[in-house]
Amino acid sequence: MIEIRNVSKWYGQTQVLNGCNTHVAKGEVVVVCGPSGSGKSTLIKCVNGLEPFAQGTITVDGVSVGDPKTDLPRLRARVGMVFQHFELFPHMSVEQNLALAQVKVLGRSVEEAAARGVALLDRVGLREHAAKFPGQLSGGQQQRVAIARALAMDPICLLFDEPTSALDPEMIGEVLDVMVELARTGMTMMCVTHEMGFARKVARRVVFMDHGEIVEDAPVAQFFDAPASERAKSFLARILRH
Amino acid sequence: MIEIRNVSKWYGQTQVLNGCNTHVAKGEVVVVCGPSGSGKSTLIKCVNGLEPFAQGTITVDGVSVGDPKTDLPRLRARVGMVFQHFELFPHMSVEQNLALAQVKVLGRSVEEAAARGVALLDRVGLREHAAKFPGQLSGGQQQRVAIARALAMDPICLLFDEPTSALDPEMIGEVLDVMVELARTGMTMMCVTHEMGFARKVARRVVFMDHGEIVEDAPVAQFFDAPASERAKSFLARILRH
Amino acid sequence: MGEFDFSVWQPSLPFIRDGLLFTLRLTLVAMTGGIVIGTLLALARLSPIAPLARIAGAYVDLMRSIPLVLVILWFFLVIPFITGSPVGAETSAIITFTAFEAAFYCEIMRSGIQSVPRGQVNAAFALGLGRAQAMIHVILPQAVRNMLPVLLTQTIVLFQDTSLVYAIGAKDMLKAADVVGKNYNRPVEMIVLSALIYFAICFSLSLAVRQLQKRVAIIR
Amino acid sequence: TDLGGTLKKIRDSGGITLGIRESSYPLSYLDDRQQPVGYHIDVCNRIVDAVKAQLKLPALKVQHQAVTSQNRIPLVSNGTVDLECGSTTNNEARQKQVAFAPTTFVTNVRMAVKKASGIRSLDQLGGKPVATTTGTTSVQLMRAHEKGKGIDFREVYGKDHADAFLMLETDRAVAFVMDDNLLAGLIVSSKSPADYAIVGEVLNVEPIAIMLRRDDPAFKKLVDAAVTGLMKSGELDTLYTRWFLSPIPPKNANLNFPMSETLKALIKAPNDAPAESFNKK
Amino acid sequence: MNYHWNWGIFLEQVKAGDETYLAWLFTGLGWTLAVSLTAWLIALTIGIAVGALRTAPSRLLVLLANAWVELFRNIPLLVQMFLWFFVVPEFLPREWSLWVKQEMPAKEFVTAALCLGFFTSSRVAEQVRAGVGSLPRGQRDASLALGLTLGQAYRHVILPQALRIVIPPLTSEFMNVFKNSSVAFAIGVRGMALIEARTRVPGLIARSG
Ligand SMILES: Nc1ncnc2c1ncn2[C@@H]1O[C@H](COP(=O)(O)OP(=O)(O)OP(=O)(O)O)[C@@H](O)[C@H]1O
Ligand SMILES: Nc1ncnc2c1ncn2[C@@H]1O[C@H](COP(=O)(O)OP(=O)(O)OP(=O)(O)O)[C@@H](O)[C@H]1O
Ligand SMILES: [Mg+2]
Ligand SMILES: [Mg+2]
Repeated sequence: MIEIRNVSKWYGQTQVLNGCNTHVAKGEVVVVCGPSGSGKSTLIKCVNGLEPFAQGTITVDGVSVGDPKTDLPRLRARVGMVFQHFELFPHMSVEQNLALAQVKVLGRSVEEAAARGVALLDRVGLREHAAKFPGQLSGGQQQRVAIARALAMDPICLLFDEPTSALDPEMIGEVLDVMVELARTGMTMMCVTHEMGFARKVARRVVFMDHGEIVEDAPVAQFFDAPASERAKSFLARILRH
Repeated sequence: MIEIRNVSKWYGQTQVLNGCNTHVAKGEVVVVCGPSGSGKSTLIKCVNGLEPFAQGTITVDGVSVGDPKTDLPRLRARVGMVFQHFELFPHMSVEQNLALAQVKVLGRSVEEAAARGVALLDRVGLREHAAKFPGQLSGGQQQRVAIARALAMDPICLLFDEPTSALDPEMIGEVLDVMVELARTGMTMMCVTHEMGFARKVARRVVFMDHGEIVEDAPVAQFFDAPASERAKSFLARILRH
Repeated sequence: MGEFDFSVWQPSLPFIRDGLLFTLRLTLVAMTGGIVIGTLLALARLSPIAPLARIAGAYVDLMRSIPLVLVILWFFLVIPFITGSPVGAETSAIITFTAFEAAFYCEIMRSGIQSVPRGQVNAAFALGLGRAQAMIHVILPQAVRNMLPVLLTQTIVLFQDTSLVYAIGAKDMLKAADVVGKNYNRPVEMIVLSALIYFAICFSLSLAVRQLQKRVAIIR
Repeated sequence: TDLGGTLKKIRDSGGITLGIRESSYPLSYLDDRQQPVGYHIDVCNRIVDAVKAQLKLPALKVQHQAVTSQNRIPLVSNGTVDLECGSTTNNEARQKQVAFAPTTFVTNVRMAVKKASGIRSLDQLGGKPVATTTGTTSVQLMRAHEKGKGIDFREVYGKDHADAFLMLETDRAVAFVMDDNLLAGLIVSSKSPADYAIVGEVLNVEPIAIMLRRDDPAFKKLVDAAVTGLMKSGELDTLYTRWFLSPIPPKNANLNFPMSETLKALIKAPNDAPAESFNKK
Repeated sequence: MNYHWNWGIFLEQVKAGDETYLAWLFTGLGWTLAVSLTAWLIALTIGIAVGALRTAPSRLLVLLANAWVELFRNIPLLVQMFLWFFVVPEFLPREWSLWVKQEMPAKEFVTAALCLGFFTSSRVAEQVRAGVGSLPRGQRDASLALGLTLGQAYRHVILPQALRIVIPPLTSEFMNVFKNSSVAFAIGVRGMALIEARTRVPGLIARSG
């Protein structure tokens, strides 16, 4: 489904991605982790072309992302993405947030879009909040709306960039629940997250990045029980200790 | 050391603190937790008079905070406080951050203040960063500087408001280490935090708040093993599950 | 002069009203035109096409660095040399004010657009919206709401600046007051009257927009 | 297009634009209905009649454009204004840029003071504030005058004649130096006309005339003929009496400003000679 | 077109005077600079103080500071100039009023600088308030928590940061002072625009009539 081959990227002089290679198969969940600034967000944004990259190729469902001939908006409409800070559109109600791209991009009728929106709000347990504005919801609720918004486009896969790290601890659970449920239904997912519990529960593989490189790319059990590199070991120690 | 008796507070119509009662004895560490918006920050800011309160009394080392005759700046100089977002002064170097209040409030000489600053930077392991500006440090380092800044005033007790919740997961450890070390040296501390590992390790009591009320105020072991209220139970469940 | 005699206010009212209508018309047209053109200029300034951005930038910098009176006069005096036919004072004023205010509204809209977090653009793109769609449905609505107070302040400035049309002999409110003041030899009383009217209008305008802002403000 | 051909322009556009002043009493100013009136306005209207006749355009539209001391010349040059009916002094410098109709009024530059101040002559003004209007050259004339030599005037500027007069009225200035007819007009319409007097040396004698574009012989010929016609027929005398020797709006006050010998001579022998030829010693 | 450009006018002598127009232009430029800089100093001092007061915890102070801003920003500068020059002195006792009107040294200059300064101060205050408001509230809390008084917190922590934020908009306000100083000639300060007007070169004409 997602193939990342030899991708490198520079911001001016500094290299932020260095020959990255990995893939996500259909129906698979892959977790990406690593220290802050290691390039996780950059990598995941390259997958749907939000960030251009200088070298290498990324293909999503057979379509090359870096190819200038690719119709990026169309590709992105098929790849859902959920952000750390939710990025709901604050000037629109929840239902408008869900409907906008369905109507403008997929060309659905307003009624069709509304119906699909309500169904998804139901699925994330927020049906009664349809008319509210994002600012009137808690962080956890906003993130669940953001997931519903991504699902409304009937994506072939989902990208997550630290979906729980801006949340209060008591709300992390409700978002992770939705994500676990998605994984169980066979959704293809690539998640940047430090929620190791989530990784253990649903991920097939963990990709560990540091300084723009993919240092480790291993099945979950192997990553947690016997990380190959020193860097991954000390990272896990720091993150799991407290 | 800190006595909170029957404290209530309103923002306009909405009540955010409702008859709160608790205390922190000298040398004791008390952890405050509870859902978002439950009034934890408000309560802790009442202790050093950053927030005025409508009813009740708070005394710190025998001085009444709510009394209009109290010299608040003087009281605050003796109570250290550490914030969620560090709140270092971004236009001053680390050493200037440490020196400012020592010179302006305690009237120490510039040299004296600098010497004390260096000593404390040493203690939090950041001696070589004295000349840097906050923006040049990682979040964990900034929070350690903020703790050093509070200690520079030789406080009789320390207040913490979610000191680790704005940090990347790998940096939480280094800040908690400093706090644990402080607790071991007998510092009186009142900490709003959701780091339950920290609470178990050093706290004597846990105060659980919900909707502006102190719902539970119990010794650590009892709070974790047999919380009295339903609300505390479900909160613990949500927070410890993932 | 000693004592003031405010009885002159009464006969001046019809002239003040006519002048005020002119002032309001000019403000309204220049504001609408200025915001529309200003927004287009802002988009040009932020566009990845370097020459376009540079031309728009140069235009804005030029307009912002010359006094408005000069622009008004220049336009009025020089255009006939170029086009060969004179323009009326009112047309001239409308065109000048629109062109001039566009530069200021451009800067406001530009910082408004930039004030929308980068993540919002990403989110819009990630949903498959195109550049124009993201701009129209996501960025601009937020930019306008964020910038509402500044847009208002600029409009108040514009409203006050319309008094500068005295330079080309158009008759706005201040001018009308001025002439009545001369006719009745009560210039000071008339200036006081126009000060009161300006204050009343500008102040209620800012109160009104503060209310409006509360209503349309984005809930965060 | 050839803007120089004013007549052609007027015929093509079906309109003529008169430049008017707002406080040049009683030559050109606004009455209490804010309409332009005055001696020079009437003269211009007669010229417009002549234009109508020559172009056979009885329905010619007449527009008014307010002008100031500063912008009147450019506005005439650039074609915005076809005839400037104000209080412009015809001098050599200006003749390089515009043309003038035959002189229809002669003014003496003098000063207005408050009677109570006791000031009667230029040499009493040392160190005192003296008002004048921006864009005019009165203070230079004072410096140039023999009695003004070596005296330190502190000039203050009003943005137009009415403002400058206000300076005198409010004691910001002890004297206002300007064309005497303007001074007289401002005084009669002031709150207490009896408090003021026009005093002192005549600093300059200036021919005042209607202004038009340069290098446009056809139009100039028409204007000259129209003005000379007014003079020959005695109609100009009637207009003069109406504006200078009868009650005029807005206050229905009478200037009582009899015609000077110089102007009488000019009416007998009309010309558009510049100021410099009047003040030659 | 038949406009007769006459750039040589800059070198001609002022009528019956002893300076050239060019020299005169520079005198005018000097006044423009003097008025603008003085006004800018006044505007900064008052603007920062008033802007800071608008964020103070006292309702009365906020109200007064707001009133100041509303008063000076809701009346056109041209009108304010006139009010200061012709109306304000009338409220002084007779002798003072006469002194102000006749004897006070450089009175147009003083009036223009004060008026432009007050006018601009309302805008500076607006920027400063916005700057203070854009700081995280925690910065204030943190300073107070260290035992600084509110005054010290503003002096050492809040204003230095707020001013850094508002410097870019303030520089454009500074340009506005220069541009607005041209309005000062409404009350007769000799300035550049005036001189330009007198040279009657339309390309340079600014205000005055
Ligand atoms: N627009 C930019 N210009 C220059 N450098 C950038 C830019 N965006 C990111 N970087 C740099 O690229 C590197 C990788 O950034 P990235 O955001 O991908 O890291 P991350 O792994 O997602 O970190 P975090 O856990 O903090 O989100 C960092 O060093 C960052 O400073
Ligand atoms: N300035 C304010 N004006 C009005 N309401 C406020 C204000 N500050 C806080 N509140 C409200 O007071 C309540 C308590 O807020 P407080 O910040 O103390 O909660 P908290 O327990 O610290 O939450 P968190 O875990 O999110 O920090 C909340 O409902 C909040 O919305
Ligand atoms: Mg990231
Ligand atoms: Mg809090």
